[in-house]
Amino acid sequence: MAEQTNQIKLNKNSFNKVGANDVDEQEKISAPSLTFLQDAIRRLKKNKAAIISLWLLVIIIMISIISIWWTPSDPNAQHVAYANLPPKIANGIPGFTGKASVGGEIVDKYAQANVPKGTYYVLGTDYLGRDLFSRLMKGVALSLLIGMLATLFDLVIGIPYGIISGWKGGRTDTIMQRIIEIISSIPNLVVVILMLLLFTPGLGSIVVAMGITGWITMARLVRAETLTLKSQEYVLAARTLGESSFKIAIKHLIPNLSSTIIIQTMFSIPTAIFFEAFLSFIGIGIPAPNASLGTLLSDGQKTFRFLPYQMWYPAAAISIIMIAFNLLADGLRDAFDPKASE
Amino acid sequence: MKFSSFGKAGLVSLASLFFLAGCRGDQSTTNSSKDQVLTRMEGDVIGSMDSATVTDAISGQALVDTMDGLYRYNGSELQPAIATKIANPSNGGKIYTYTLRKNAKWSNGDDVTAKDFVFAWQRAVDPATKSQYAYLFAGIKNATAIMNGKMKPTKLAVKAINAHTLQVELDHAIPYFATMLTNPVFFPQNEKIVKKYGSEYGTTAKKLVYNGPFKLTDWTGTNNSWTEVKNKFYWNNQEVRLNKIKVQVIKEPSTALNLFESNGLDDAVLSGEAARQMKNDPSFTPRPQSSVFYLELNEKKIPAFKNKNIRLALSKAINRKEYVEQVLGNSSIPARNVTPENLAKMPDDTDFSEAAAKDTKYATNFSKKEAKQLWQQGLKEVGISNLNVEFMTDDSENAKKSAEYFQSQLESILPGLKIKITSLPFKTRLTRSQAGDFDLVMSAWGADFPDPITYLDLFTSNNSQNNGGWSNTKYDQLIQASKTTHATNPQARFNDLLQAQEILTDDQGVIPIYQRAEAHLINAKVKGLAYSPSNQYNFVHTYIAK
Amino acid sequence: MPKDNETIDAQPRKKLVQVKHLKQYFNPGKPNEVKAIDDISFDIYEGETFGLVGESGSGKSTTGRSIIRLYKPTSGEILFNGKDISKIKHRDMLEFRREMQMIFQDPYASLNPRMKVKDIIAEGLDVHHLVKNDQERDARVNELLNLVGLSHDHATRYPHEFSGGQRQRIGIARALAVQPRFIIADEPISALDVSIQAQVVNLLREIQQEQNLTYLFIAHDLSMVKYISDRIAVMHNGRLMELSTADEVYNHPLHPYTKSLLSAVPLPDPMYERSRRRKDYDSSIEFDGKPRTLK
Amino acid sequence: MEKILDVKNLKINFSTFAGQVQAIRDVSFHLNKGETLAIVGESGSGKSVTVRSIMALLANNAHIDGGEIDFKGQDILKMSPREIEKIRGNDISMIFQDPMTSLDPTMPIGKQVAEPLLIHGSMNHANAMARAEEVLKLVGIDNAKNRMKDYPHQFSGGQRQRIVIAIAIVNYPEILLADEPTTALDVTIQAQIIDLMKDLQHKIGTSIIFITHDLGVVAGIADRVAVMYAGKIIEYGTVDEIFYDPKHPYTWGLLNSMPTLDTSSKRLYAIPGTPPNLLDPPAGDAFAPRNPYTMEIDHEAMPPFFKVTDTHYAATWLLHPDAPQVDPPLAIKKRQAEYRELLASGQIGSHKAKEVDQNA
Amino acid sequence: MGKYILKRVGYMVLTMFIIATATFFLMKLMPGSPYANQAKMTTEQINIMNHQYGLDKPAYQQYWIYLVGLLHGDFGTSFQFNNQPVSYLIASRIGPSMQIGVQAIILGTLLGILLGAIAAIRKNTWVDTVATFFAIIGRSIPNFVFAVLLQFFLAFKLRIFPIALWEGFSSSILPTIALAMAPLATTARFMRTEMVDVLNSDYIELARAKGNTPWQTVAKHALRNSLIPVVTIIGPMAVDLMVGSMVVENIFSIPGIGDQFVKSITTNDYPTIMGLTLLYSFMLVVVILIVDILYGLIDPRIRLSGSEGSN
Repeated sequence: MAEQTNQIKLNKNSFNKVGANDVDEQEKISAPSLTFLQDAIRRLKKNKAAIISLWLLVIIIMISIISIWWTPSDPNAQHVAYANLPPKIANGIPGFTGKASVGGEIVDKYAQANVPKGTYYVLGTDYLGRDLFSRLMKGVALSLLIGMLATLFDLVIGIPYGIISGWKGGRTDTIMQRIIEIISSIPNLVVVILMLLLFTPGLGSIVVAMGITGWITMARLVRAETLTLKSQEYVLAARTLGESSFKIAIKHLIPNLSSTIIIQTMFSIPTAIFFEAFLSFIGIGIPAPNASLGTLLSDGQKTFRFLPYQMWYPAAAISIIMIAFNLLADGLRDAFDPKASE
Repeated sequence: MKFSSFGKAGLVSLASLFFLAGCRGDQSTTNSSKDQVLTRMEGDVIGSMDSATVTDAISGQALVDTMDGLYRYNGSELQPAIATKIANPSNGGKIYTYTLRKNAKWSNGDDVTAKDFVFAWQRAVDPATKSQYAYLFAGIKNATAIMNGKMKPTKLAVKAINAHTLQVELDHAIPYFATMLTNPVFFPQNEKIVKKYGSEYGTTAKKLVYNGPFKLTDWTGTNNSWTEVKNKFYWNNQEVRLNKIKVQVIKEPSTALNLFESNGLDDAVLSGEAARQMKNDPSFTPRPQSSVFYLELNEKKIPAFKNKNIRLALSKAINRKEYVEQVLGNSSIPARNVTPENLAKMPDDTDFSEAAAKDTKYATNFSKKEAKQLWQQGLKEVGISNLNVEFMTDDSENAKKSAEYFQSQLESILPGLKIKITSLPFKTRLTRSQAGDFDLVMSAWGADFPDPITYLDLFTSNNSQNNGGWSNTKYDQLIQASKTTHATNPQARFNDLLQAQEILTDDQGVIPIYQRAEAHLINAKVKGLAYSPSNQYNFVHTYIAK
Repeated sequence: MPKDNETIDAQPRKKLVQVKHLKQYFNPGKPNEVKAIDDISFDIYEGETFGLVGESGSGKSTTGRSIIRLYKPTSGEILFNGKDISKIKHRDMLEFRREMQMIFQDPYASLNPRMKVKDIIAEGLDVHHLVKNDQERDARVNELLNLVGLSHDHATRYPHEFSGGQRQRIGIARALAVQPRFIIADEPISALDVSIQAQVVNLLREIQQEQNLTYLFIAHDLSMVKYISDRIAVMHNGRLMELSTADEVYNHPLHPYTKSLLSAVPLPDPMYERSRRRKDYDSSIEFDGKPRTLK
Repeated sequence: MEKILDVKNLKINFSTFAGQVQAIRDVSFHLNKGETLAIVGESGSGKSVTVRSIMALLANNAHIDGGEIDFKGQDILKMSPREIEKIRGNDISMIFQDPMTSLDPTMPIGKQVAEPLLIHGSMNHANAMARAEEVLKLVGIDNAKNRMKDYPHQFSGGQRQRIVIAIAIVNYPEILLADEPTTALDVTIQAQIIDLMKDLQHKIGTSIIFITHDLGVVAGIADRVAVMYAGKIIEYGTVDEIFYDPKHPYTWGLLNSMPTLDTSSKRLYAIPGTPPNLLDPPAGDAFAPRNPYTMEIDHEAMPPFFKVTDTHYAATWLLHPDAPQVDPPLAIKKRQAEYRELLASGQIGSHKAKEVDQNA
Repeated sequence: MGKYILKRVGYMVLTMFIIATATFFLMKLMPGSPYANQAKMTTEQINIMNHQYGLDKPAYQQYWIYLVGLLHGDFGTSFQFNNQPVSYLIASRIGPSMQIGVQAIILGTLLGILLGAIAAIRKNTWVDTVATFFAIIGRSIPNFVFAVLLQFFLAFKLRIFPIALWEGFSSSILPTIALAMAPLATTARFMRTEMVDVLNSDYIELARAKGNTPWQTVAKHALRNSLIPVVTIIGPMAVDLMVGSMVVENIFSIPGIGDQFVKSITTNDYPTIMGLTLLYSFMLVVVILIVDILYGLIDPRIRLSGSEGSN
């Protein structure tokens, strides 16, 4: 190897002493400053499924927000004469021709119902002649609202509970854990049903009923994480500096719990949506005439034999939302917790 | 098998999967005439086979199949059963004496005697039995006192004159007493067996004896399926042609339809969209029920409901025909009166409900224009410009659909009306109705016996079921007269009832909506199915054609 | 306290920390009871560096944490500046927290990954209201950064962007921010690379001289402890085995455990290593039931 | 001496989000039969990656961009997975750093120790278990017979590392790769484990590559030493040469920054700054920015290896004939003086010097 | 271990007591009466009826009677089924629910483990994507939709399975599949995470260093270690099953307790609601206990290190 020496051009200055770089220069960090969040986002961006899901959800949420003020037609307006029309789009894309098979024959339902030319129902109508597309828009919005409100409930109870239980430790923790154990010993569905019997049915009751049991998972996760964080040296450092418990929770615990919380939130929103769908199926969901994904599905399920579109579209909607939330949650977990992914 | 509703692809795949069919459970009832097996469904389980405590229609049907009372409906015709003939009362309609068949036997071989009736009836009125249908005995002498715990059950005015003669004494004449006797609560009970099983009597197929056309088997007391097999001890068993009736509880209408179409059921009950879609099927058979749905307006809580024009406006704003066809779709009948059609006939043989609804400007006829007019006028009279009401209803699928429909229709036709829907579980809704805790409620009433009084009695001023608080002196007087002075005079009695019905309808004290029908799909091979005014099948003469 | 200690250290110096019969049991009374510290006593004089060595599980870190009141002692007393720390009332607690600080072992776990360096360093300033406004705060942070050899550019960055040695210096800056008198350095260099260890140790020494600090230096690396400490205590199984000046402990170890420990230390000297003979220590002699105290 | 392993011009890169990390930048070394080669370096210097590549146990995002690893005349890098599996645990085996996590928590240790024997079909189950017991005894597990059925968590850290060693030697491998086997252990346990390894090497005649950052440990165990910095070997030689006559300023810095029990100077020597980022390694000597002896050439060109003795090479421009003479730090001078003394007195065996480096 | 189990059982009893109390008083707050013919009975008759059922007694007395009854295994008498003891009702209907529940959990876990393991081993490849997608689908489609689709396509159109009813094993196949989707998805997801962790662990590297082939490594070391924690999710999955059974039993007309629970709610059958709530809670508590014990038994770290570390 020594021969290599000859290939390098040396001049007389080559061996001039320069010495070490000054300290400041050595300490310089060349990489651009990335916060933890930016780092996580960068990792998330690598996960195509999660990004597509994220955009899908953004679009769905946007549409839901729009539906508060505008839908193609009034979702609760009935044209009973136009009941159960199949989907139709102006130019008659296959599957959206407004025709349906009745007794083996293909029948133009729109013609049968004397629907004026130029009136289309993109996703058809339901048994009261209500525009299903508008109902689906509203339904998605309502289901998302339920999901988010129920999750908010989780956050408001679950996080403080978990932090207090984990942070205080000792007897407080034991008692608080015992309470959680008891609550979680009743299947949450049973609790929700009993609660719904007690309250008047409606959005509020459903959210509260779900909230009563929903926070358990969040509290458990937060507690477990708090227990780990509690012994982290930076938390000990804050204690030795005399930081108050409340400040420690705000400055140190919550920011470091944030990934756990965000991920759990991503999981609990779809769970709540699912739960509402289930409640609607057994008949204690959102009261009429409001539509939720659950009521649409439950209605559609009953007519699936004859009017399959009434189930397929809400089913597709709920599936897309669920899949998107789940994929996004998975993606976030990997992004926040790089060791699991690399 | 029907394949009409699927494409050819379905047929092809079916053929290719033919060999797979072997692993299916045996559910096809391709009935050879030898088998004579009928498969049918119920929407729920049997609650009890103790005829004294039975409360639900499903148990009622099972009891009608397996027990025999004094009389039995075959279709709408009342026929003697254990009694040898339809008895005429004596003593101003107060005393009935029944001669019983000598060949009637229990399935354990015991004779069915008058004592079995006395025992069963005394037991039913005894509060300790906790019979919820005991009130049907109310007209029998001392029954009410016994029910209220003020007299011993043995004081009930029912006597076994001898083994085969039964005598009943009423407080006052009850013109429809005979029809009541088809209700299972009036069926006889074998004292020996009841005593033997005590509180467990009638809790499983084995813990009771039968005197009817069939015997119950495979019923554990709580299960979802049971079988009724021909009872050789039945006095009329040579008339019974079915060997077996298999009953399945099916709660999902779509499951019922799927089963029917794959020959898993001979008689399926459909609801909602399934019913509507199958309306033109040859198997489709609507079965009107003696059950009417009506809106009660709480006059005590919402003063505006005291106004007749407002009530009429609400009634006339409802397009019952469209509602029944598009929303219910199960061949229910738009109601013109609270008394259903085909329940009772006037002495001149016209239908009572029909007779009461002759007028073309009838209060339940839909007219947007009139409704609007009446509404404006009513509001003016009351001095308000808008009205917000809560519409209380059951949480069943139909009830919810209906509520949505009414909400939308009423709000669009009657300006200033705002409706909020509250759907509650059935019993919760009942409790609130009775407590007067509602604005507007959709109620339903099923006939206990085929007589208009079972409906009209409800809306007298002091009746505890008159939840809305509608009150009309003339009406009260007419009902009272029908029960007392005109009780034994059918002509005068029916005139009273007719007039009362007309007052109620004209005034829209309650707003009748529809008379329920059950949409059945019935296998064309099933013959001789008789359906009674009390909404029950009589399978005695039923058979499966080849 | 045994008199020997004072004869070792001829001039009477002020005792900054006095640990008296400290016991720290975890889960006391339960089957899984751990006697992390089992009756130890020692003093730390003002201005000195007191080294505490021992193997993992010997209770040395627990001792540090008990002194700074992260744990409540099972029994015994810890006096700081003459005051019993377990009796400090809420109002004086803040003052105590200011006077005593800690540097932690793991440079990766001791900084909150979600906070900027300047906020980490300024946390103590905020808690104790040592600065009046943001400007003053920034100035003080820069001053501290310079003190530990970092530049003000670093203030707005997050911990994960730094190397282990840099992080440890940030940890030191955080401790220094409140101008403490006493610092517990809990294995501050054991997670660092060799070439970085020296940087940190030098820094600690410089600061001690500048600010007249007292150190409790906890480590398992005997050569480093020897280098930095004035006096050294050797811990094993929750008890003190030996306490003396650094040179005494190394050159004339008395306790067989100390001897064994010293014999195990590898040195970067092949000749020495070839001749080194490990001395095994039989810890069962501690459990012969005889009471022991330091002599 | 017979060369058993020859690593030539190895280059390994890691793909990360930030880009390509050049973890190993042209590394060559060899291992002689029966000797212990220590590879010393700070974390991130690439020493661990180097030995993992010998076992083909690199992470998924690593790729070998050049070089060869000759083991008994065959290039491991060109082997199929099957062929490598035949070598692993049989001819070459490995001891991992953390004894607490490197044992399967759900398998009795006897089975774990016997596993390599069964995988390589060297013996039947009964014999394998017997051998496992024997080896466990050999590594100093008391009452080995009864403890065969115990699970890892029932052993202390030191005992677990003994078990890990037992697994590594159960097939009497020709090469033992030890990746910081004592770093996680207490000093007394560390000393025991090192003694054990020396003892085992004696008994089964295996060659060892020993990775560590602790120069003290190196001095105790190594025959030869290679010093790594920033993905390259910068100096290698016999243990005496490296410790008593180091030539590279980084080696000087390392030796100088460790206090010995008799260091008493006011200030420790500290290498300033931090190691370079291997995402974008410097063109010249990677150590140049931290090197007080840096010359202009250091920033321009990577220094080649300069031969010091037959066994001792160092990659620093300081050894270039044209380079000015520099004064090593005081402590290094002391070491050199000591070395000359030792050589003169014959205390250091000349047999080391006799080794002829085939690679030179 | 014994002491630990005893302690846990003690807590279980306490938990059940609290649940019994809570449900009892909750029932007292419920609106509505239990009588089917309430509309047709006079107030006086209702009073007598209440007296007969003991509903006119003060709540605390009823509570005491209820508790005493519970101790004797008496859950009261159903309102919906006259004179039918709730205990009998439950006993006669639990069979089908248990059967499809157990079948679903076995099917779901086995397939889930398979799917999760494959996804983990082939992490970040298309196999992983497909397996993960299937697992997510299982969570994303409500099981009543599944049930309807299965019934329509597999039973009604293809006639491979019975459409509904409870007539032998073949009847249980579709409900089992519909019910198994949730546990399948849960297990697959959990398994994948666990397995990825395990595959990254040092002992797997050591196993490879021993010369194990990738397949041997997975079979001998990775699978077992990732399976142990999977046991812990059986509890939550059991809850999923209870929820699922309510709708699936309805759609397939299966005489189980899920269907009964929904019915009891709509009929205000308090004793049955309470009985079933207690039963559900009891099953859940027992499942959790069994899982804990099982976990201790199969994980040597817990099995041998005594019982204390339950957290």
